[in-house]
Amino acid sequence: MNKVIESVEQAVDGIKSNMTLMLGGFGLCGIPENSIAQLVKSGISGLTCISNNAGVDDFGLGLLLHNKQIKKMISSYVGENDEFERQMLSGELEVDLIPQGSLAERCRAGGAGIPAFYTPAGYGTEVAVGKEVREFNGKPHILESALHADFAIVKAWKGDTEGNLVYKATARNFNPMMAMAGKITIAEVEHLVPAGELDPNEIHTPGIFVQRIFQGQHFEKRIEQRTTRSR
Amino acid sequence: MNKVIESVEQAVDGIKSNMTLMLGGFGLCGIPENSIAQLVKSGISGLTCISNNAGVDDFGLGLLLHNKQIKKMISSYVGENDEFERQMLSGELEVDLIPQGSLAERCRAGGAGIPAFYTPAGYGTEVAVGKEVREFNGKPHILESALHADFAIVKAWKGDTEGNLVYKATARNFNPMMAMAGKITIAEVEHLVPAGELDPNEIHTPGIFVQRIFQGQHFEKRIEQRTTRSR
Amino acid sequence: MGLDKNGIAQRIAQELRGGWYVNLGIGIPTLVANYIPEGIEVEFQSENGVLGMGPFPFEGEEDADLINAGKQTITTMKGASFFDSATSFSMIRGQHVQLTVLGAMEVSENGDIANWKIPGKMVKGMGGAMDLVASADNIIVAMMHSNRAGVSKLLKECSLPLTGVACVKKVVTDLAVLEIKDGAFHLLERAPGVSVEEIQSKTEGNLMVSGDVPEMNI
Amino acid sequence: MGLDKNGIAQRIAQELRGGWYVNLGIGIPTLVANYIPEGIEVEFQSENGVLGMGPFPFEGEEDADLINAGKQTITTMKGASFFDSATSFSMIRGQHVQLTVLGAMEVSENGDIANWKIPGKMVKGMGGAMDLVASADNIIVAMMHSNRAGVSKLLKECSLPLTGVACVKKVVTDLAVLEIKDGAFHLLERAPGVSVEEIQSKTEGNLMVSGDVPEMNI
Repeated sequence: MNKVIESVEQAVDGIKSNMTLMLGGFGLCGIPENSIAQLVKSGISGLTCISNNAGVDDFGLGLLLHNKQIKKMISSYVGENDEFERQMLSGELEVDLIPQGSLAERCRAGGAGIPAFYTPAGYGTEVAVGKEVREFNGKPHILESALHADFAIVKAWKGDTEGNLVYKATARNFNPMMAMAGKITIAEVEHLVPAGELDPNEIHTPGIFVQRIFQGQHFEKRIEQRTTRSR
Repeated sequence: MNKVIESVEQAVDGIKSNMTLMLGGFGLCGIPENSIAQLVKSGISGLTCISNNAGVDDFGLGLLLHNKQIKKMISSYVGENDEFERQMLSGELEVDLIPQGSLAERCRAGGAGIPAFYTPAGYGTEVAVGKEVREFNGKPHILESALHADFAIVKAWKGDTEGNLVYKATARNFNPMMAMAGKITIAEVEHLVPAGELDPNEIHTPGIFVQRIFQGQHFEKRIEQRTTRSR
Repeated sequence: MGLDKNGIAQRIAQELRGGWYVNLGIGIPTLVANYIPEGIEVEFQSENGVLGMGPFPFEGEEDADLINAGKQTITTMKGASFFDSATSFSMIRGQHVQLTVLGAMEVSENGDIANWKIPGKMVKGMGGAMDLVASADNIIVAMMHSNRAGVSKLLKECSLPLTGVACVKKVVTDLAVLEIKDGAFHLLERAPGVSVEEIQSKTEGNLMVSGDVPEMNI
Repeated sequence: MGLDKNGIAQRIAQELRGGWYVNLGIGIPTLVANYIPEGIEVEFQSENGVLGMGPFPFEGEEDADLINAGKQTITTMKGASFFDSATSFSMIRGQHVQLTVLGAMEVSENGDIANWKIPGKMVKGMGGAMDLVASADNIIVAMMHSNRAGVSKLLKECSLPLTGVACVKKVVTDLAVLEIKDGAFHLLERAPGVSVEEIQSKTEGNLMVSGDVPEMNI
């Protein structure tokens, strides 16, 4: 089943104002750069974005924030972005902060048809407010629900025409779970290859979870904290 | 961290009568042949075995059944085993049948620190008896709990000295989730390789989930239904 | 008269749409793969962990590590992928599979299905059937209209232990294609040469017939 | 007097045992990796999806696709593996990680910890901290005994929004090693040259001192 689309314009076709999006990546690592740039161009607004982080001021989701296209962020950590801080403190931006493991599991649950699950994370904190608490094996847990998105946008290293994806190193992060949880999942890849070229044993995201795939262009792959040692 | 042990005797060391074991495999595909053979030799009994199937009369878990070493089976499908039928109908063997997807997810939950989750599978059937029912998005779901095991025994294609595992084709099946859910996880592999030989990107089960790994011998890899087409 | 098993499979194959991921159960459903309409591309999922199943292997090329949910040796198509059982049922439970075809012992007029257990006889287990029927939006049951004793399998209520509740949307039997809605079997098509009266007489559950019922195009 | 950050890290490193998988938080905890005792083999997990983290890369060898949870470029050791965030937190929640070391703004005598939010100021988010503290059996907090204003961070009750409840077992500060049990900080060791009286005066929570308290061996 050929899922290949020819352009980033086609990739984001159908994404409208006030929709909920999931965007893969951890920090700036493994983010769908091409699609984000296109969303900035599109001018749509009122977006709810589910993403572990919110980019930096001039890259990643920071670009959409700067343009005031985001109404609400659902994230676990947003500490690298001044514009984010400003919009949040001024009340322009709604923010839902979720423990990172719960965020990952809630995306997976959304894709896996699990409407809710119990986790110990956040018990006794403000994250637990309004949530059911139940003890299992003498330990309190809270009930967390599945997350879904109108569109999930992920970035992979390699992908084939059937939508099968392989990620590289820690650029995998949230991408596989989000790919599962989008009503429509868009994958931008560094290397688009013919079906049959990827070893079926080594595929991280089976093509069934992907509706559109395209060859990304000019990946900047910016490094947030360049740490090195001397030789 | 070197997890390599030298023999199948050492592999099953500490497995005692009346313990709960998880055993990977689907049918006879991807089952830990060496470890099962050693358990048969060991003579321990009263085992609770969590395994999708129960082997056939003269191979796989069927060998342990034949020897009356199993007190209880927790499985999704056990239709390939006459001795199983006899023991179940005579009441010698306790059987807990679980929908296959719930079985997989309950093993994963056990390994992932999720004590319970909701699933639609089994609602309105005898599987739901005694279980909490709750509606999500207008659809009834039942609450299923995590499964754990004293020992999980899995079989992989390749493994390294750190316990990292790679499975082949559909021999993967239940092995990765069970590897997560054992207090002690034993992996028998067809090819034991030095650390660093497996691509970190292609590892299916990270070594953190595996406590013991050994080079299996003489894998029979029996085929249950040999279906072919003519040339 | 009526269709044989291959005829049932052939009729069900007409329901396939291009781009669908499909899970075929054991028995008649497996035969559906032999009748994919020309120009339609579908991909088969097997719940033991493979997407993109191909035909059986040539003799001598069987791989013990590559089987389907019926434990049969198989091959894969280009673009196939392997995954673990939890991921496989994430596909199923998460409704990423567009069509599930499975057999049944009984179906009721409200869409209940029984296909895994006969009390007092051998219980083989439900395998993945309960997950499939509870999750799929689009379930077609493939079965004979009556059992070997001549008793209807399309009932007011199932007598056997249920596999799932109110989940079957369509039934294709040797005699008819029926849609289940509003607590009734709606007769959509007749097998070639089979009369509405015969179908009526062999359907215990509430059968709705409206207007002329066309013959299957098969 | 007391230890500097490296001293705290060095003392915590003495807690490591061979064969452990360890998650180090940002700040002082990161420094622990520099003081692994000889003959002890441990493996570092980073919650963004890597097991077997190595040192920073040589200049020019940075890989944008290979970072730790602090977004720093890293390398991997032989035998490393990569995985997705759900699997990563399966390791953490499922207690497959034997030791978690993290910083804190406040710790209470019953083991509560606050380290993610100061009301009215910037809220950066909890990241993986809530999952880590709620799940780990073995949590060591690395922090200064008092904040910059000289106020104790070892309290009867945390004043800041909590990250987790009754979860911290051990605290290593610039002044002391303390075990938390039965609703009190039990003084195990003093930093070189630091008196029990000084520790007492800088600990707001219930401090238990029994017998002679040895100096850290550092």
